[in-house]
Amino acid sequence: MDLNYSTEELAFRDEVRGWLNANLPADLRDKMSEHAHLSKDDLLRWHRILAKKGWVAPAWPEEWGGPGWNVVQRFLFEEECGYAGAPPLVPFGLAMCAPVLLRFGTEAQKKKFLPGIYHGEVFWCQGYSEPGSGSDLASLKTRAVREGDHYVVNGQKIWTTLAHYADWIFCLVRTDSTSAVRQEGISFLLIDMKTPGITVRPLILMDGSHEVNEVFFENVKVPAENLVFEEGKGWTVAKYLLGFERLNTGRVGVSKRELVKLKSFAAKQMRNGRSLMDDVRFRDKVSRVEVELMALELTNLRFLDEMRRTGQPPGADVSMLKIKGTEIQQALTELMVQAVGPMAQPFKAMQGAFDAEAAFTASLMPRYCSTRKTTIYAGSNEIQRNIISKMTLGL
Amino acid sequence: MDLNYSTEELAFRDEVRGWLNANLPADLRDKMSEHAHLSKDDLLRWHRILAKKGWVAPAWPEEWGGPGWNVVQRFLFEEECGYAGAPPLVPFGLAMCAPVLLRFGTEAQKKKFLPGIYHGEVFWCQGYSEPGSGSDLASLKTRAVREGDHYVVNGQKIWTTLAHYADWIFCLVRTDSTSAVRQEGISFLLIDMKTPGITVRPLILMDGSHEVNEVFFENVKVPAENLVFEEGKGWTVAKYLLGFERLNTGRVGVSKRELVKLKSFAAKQMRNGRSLMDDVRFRDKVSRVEVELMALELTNLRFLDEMRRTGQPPGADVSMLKIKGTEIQQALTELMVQAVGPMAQPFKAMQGAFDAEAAFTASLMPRYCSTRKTTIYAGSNEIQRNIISKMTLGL
Amino acid sequence: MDFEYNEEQQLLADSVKRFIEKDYSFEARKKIVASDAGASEAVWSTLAEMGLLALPLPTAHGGFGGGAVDLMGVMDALGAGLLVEPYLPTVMAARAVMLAGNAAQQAALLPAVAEGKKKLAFAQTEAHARYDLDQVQLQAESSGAGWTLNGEKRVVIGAPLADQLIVSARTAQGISLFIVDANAAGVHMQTYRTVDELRAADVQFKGVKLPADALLGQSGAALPIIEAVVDFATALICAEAIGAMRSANDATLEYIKTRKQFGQPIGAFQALQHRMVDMVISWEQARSMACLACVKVDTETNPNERQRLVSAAKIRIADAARHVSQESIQLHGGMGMTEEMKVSHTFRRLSMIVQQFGDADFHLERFASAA
Amino acid sequence: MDFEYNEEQQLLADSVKRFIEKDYSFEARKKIVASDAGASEAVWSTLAEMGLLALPLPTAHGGFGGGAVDLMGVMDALGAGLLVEPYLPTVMAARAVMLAGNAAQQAALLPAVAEGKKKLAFAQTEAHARYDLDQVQLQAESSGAGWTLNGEKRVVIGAPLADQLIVSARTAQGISLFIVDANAAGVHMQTYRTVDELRAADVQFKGVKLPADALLGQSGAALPIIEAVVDFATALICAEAIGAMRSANDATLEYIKTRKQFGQPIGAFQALQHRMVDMVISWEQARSMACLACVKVDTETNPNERQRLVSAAKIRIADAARHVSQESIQLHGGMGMTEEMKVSHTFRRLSMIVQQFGDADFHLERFASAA
Repeated sequence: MDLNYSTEELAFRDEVRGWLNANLPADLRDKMSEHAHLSKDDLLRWHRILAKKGWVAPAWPEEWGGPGWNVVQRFLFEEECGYAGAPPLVPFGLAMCAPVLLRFGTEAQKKKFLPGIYHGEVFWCQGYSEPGSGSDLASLKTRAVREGDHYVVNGQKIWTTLAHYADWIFCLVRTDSTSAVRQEGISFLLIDMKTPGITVRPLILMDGSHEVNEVFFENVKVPAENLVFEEGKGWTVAKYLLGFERLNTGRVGVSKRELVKLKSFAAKQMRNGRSLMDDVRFRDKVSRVEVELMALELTNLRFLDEMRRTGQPPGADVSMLKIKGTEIQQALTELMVQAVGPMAQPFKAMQGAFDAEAAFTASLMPRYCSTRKTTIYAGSNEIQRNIISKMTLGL
Repeated sequence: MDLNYSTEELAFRDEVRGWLNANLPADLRDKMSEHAHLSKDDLLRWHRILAKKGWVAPAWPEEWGGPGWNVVQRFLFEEECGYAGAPPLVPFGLAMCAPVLLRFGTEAQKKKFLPGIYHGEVFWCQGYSEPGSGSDLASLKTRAVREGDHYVVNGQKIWTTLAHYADWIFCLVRTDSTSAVRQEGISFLLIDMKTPGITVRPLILMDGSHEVNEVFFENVKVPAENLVFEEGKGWTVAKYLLGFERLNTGRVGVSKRELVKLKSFAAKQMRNGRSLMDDVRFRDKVSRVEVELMALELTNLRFLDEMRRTGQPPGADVSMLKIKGTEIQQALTELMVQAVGPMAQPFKAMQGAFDAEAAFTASLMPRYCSTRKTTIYAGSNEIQRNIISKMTLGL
Repeated sequence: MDFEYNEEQQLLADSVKRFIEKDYSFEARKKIVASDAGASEAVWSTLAEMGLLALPLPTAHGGFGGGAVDLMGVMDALGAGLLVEPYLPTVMAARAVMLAGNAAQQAALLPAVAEGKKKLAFAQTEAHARYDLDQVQLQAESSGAGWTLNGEKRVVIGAPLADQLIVSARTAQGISLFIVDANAAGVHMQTYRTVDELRAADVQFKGVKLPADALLGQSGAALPIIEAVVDFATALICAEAIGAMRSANDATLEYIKTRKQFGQPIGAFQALQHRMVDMVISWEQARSMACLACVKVDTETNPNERQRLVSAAKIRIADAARHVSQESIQLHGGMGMTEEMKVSHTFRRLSMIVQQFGDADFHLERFASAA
Repeated sequence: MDFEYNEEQQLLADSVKRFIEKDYSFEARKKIVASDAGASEAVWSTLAEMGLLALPLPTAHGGFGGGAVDLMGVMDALGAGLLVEPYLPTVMAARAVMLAGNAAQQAALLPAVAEGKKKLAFAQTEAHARYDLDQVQLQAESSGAGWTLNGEKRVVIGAPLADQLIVSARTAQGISLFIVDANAAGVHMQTYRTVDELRAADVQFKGVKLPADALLGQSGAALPIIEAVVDFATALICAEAIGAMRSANDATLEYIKTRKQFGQPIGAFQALQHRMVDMVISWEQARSMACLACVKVDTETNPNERQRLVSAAKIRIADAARHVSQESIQLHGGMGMTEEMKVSHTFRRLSMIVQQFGDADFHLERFASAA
């Protein structure tokens, strides 16, 4: 038993860490640190820096630009990016559309779409959820009817993250509504967001952010060549993606960074000349989260070790990492709000702007609000428990 | 709004308190305080003292010996008994069989059984649960077949509290197994425990106590006159009892007493010259239980006030009191174990006896174990949540 | 023993509830929040007409002499409606005037408050004081017959809307309270919207000159007054939380009954049922403690015991508000996250109530110390 | 990075697991517990034959030089089997001899332990010390060439079965360790069964005369040794807890799959499913921390950092053991409460592990102080 990375792995980590230190633009790091809004340009700028370095698509095969890393290296890279406070890489193209195309796409589709994804030239979003479908994905209603050499799409998607930035959307649509099994008759379509008939409507979340959208399709004509895999086999595609190797579901690197911030912020909060970190009540809460995070990191590495050993994808274990990881993320934002105390209430300056400190403290409560979504999205934690219950426990 | 008892109610409480002070035998109070085993004689002694005073059956009509108290007085009496550390009044005769007879029994049955219950001459137990039935009472399988002027009973009951002390048992039995609705075809029978064919087998619980039993019936002949209400209508009887006015489901008085004991015990546990009650971590846990108990007392009084106002039985509200009350009881025993720390481990002296202090500390962990049952018995807390979900929330 | 409102309390609670349902719908509130002032003068007039502003004031100055119990049903209804007008700040400041002010000061302010002609704010919190009421750094220097104020108050709810501020400051004698015109020379506000849609400000006092009669009560004698005002307000937000939590619970119950997934309402899933039950139990327990807090700030004459019981209530309300608010969002799924659903606003108000006037940790300390 | 046991560790873990399944069934254990000694000599011999007693001892004295990681799979299997023989006390005491004893002392004790011919116990806890290792009141006075012991130790697990006790005592120089024959004159034991079916004793030392070579290491220098021994043992009970929790989880899962209510297995109810999932997650997280603790007591050379990480592990194991033990009883319903179900015994052992060598509060303090 050896909980440490090998010498080679440590060298790799140091290389990544050193490179991130030198190449992560300070303004982007600061924005991340202040929980500021990231513009499309911010996201793409970081994407392109990584693309230039050849590190933007760690899971891709080398022929399409992947760096040829093993699972541990990929995990390390993702954790280091999280810990460094690098902007997230928007996953819809790199980690969702691309793997689907690599597995199910035609050569023509690969050639057409993969380079644009790799170089950050084409921004993708994901059209899965629909009003009323929630975690019950197979209940989707958006229809695509084949008419000659194209499909005509009608329906609505919801919770479409960054659709307002997107050039393209990949969608699950119903091409056969006669099938008795709901999972059948679903197809996987690639749709250009500039096609007439598409309307994007913002959904403002309670932290005031515009991140998700509703997307409406009204007689949208999609060339038949944009069908991925066979008509009616979209569920197979979607399932492949859901089971796709996810390595850092626990987001340990990000939480480690937030824990460091929490401790240093709380240490500066004084009461009667005593730091909040010397308050047993507060400190114990921080300690329990820290211990939980230590455990999660090891659990994540254990699963990774098993994955490397067996060559099998992690399966329902990922659900566990998602549950614990999101609980930790939420606990950290909540403790930050508790740390700032009565100063947590201000939100938006009515004239002029907050100074830097006030802007930071004003970002804590919205962040707490925003982080509530982590236990809801990407398969709510209730769904994750259902998965473990069924897959791991056989209940 | 007035959270205080009226002058009359306070006078009543003082009367009860004074009387308990003067009449609760010191040896019984000490046994309760040390969580010692209560013998059948202990239980009956206290029963008879109350019977002599005329306070043993607060809910009975005056013609059968009830004191004519209203719901608040009855609540106060139960709470004061709990707070004083009086032995429990075994409910099977007084609070279960008797109300059933008063509502459904014939005059002959009332005359035959009620005086024996009142004076503590006949010890009753309850034959409801069966192996495999648990909280699903209606699944019971014990059969009673009518043959001439008697029933022949075959089957098994489980979790039969104090059956080894009992002279009589009241049972739910199946008299008609052809009915499609499981609740139909059940009858309510009174059975003399001395009848041939009855075997009582102890179930030892993990605290080492013998409190519950299995009771086996093999061709047990029961005179037909011992049927209560109509044949096949036993479920109506059982339901009446389940909905019967229960006032102190939260057992606030008992928990208040245990809280006082916890605080005084913890105050004497020293570490580096500092009392455990000055340890923020421990004290906060005690405070949270104390606050929860304050809230529960008020919630209980609110429901009582509403009951008095509307004349309606409390319904699903009782489930809430049961859930919170048992959670508090468990938390208190757990904190007591935490308070005694490394000394919690000893259980049973192998030769000689523990001294008084060691005997007390050795009783804490068994009590913690034993108290786990409170969230399981009398309708597990899961069943209570189902009841609230269905009855109060309409889910 | 009587846990019901009396007839007058019930009538008032019902009328406020009707007002919220009829005139202060979530849509109406949205417009108010989006307005420049962030609060509605029309609503304020209605509050005055309904007698809500007069209610807690002394009868000698146009009030009805009501206490926290009289306000309980009102706060409950306002909590459910998420009222953004500065009712609580005005009540707090008026209570300070009532407890510490002389007849002239009371006559100058309270009748105008009762009639809805004046709004007030209570300026107490400072940068590094957290929830401690005795941490006052703002300086009031005696200058000639009057006083000069220098320093800063933070997160003064309602300050941008107030005519007068009641300000705690440190004199040579100790902690004191002053009446300050909101537009007095030297008063500077950085105004903002709070997360729960209230208007508030950080207020700087730079050489603010005050007349002698700006001092409320004795110089240096204000701490017990401030403690009484904040305990009173804490009891009121406990009642407000009960209304807000009921609103969140009702919305969640309604949602899980109607929202379908996998072919049935999600409320048919036992895991959600049990969690919904726990939310309701949290609420019932909190409600009991809100009653206790309101009764005790009205009747308990020993400040130490009053503080102990108010802290007990706030511990339970903080825990319940946290539990109910988080679960209501989780059970709503994505919809609960959106600005357009009322429950996301109830979540924010409840999240702030968790901390307002002291979080559970603060009150655990006070509860244990007062025992 | 490698979370698997090596081949030898795996083989040993498997053989212990087989031994438990075959020869240490719940029924077999019941008989042992009911016996006069409360422990089986035959089992002890088997442990010796399997090499478990030699495993943690130095190769120079008949041992295999194993560390906590080598013992991890063993403790896991013993935890699942709820072994009542005094394995851990013997390992702890032997470790003290190994860390502090001179060659003669080691030669006198350790080979006999390795061969299963001697059992030891570690007598450390005193009446008012709670979990503090530096609270030692038992007096060791230098008398002539030797020492005289006066005082009392509490809850010495395995003492009634031990040949020798390793006893912490205070000399003029400070905390020290002594080897004491269990049957030496002046040693008096009040023996008892613990809640988790172990044999233990409160041990009085009344003028117990010891020779000079009873002192382990330097007089006054034992605290770091005791800390190392207890950290080592804490890591081992973390591993033991993993086995016990797995056993409780397996039993519970099996129970809810087979137990029917309302016409279906209770495991079909979603509320129970989600709770079962949370028990499994608790176990996985605890398992990670048990690995950490075992690795660190073997490899971490900075005592401060070792203590910090062992405390981190114990916090998580205490929380998990509490959670899993309580839920396993609740999900078993009444059956779990009975003496005849193994899970009620696992519950008791886990409940004691929650507190053994320090409860979560104790380790939260140590974790934060060591940071």
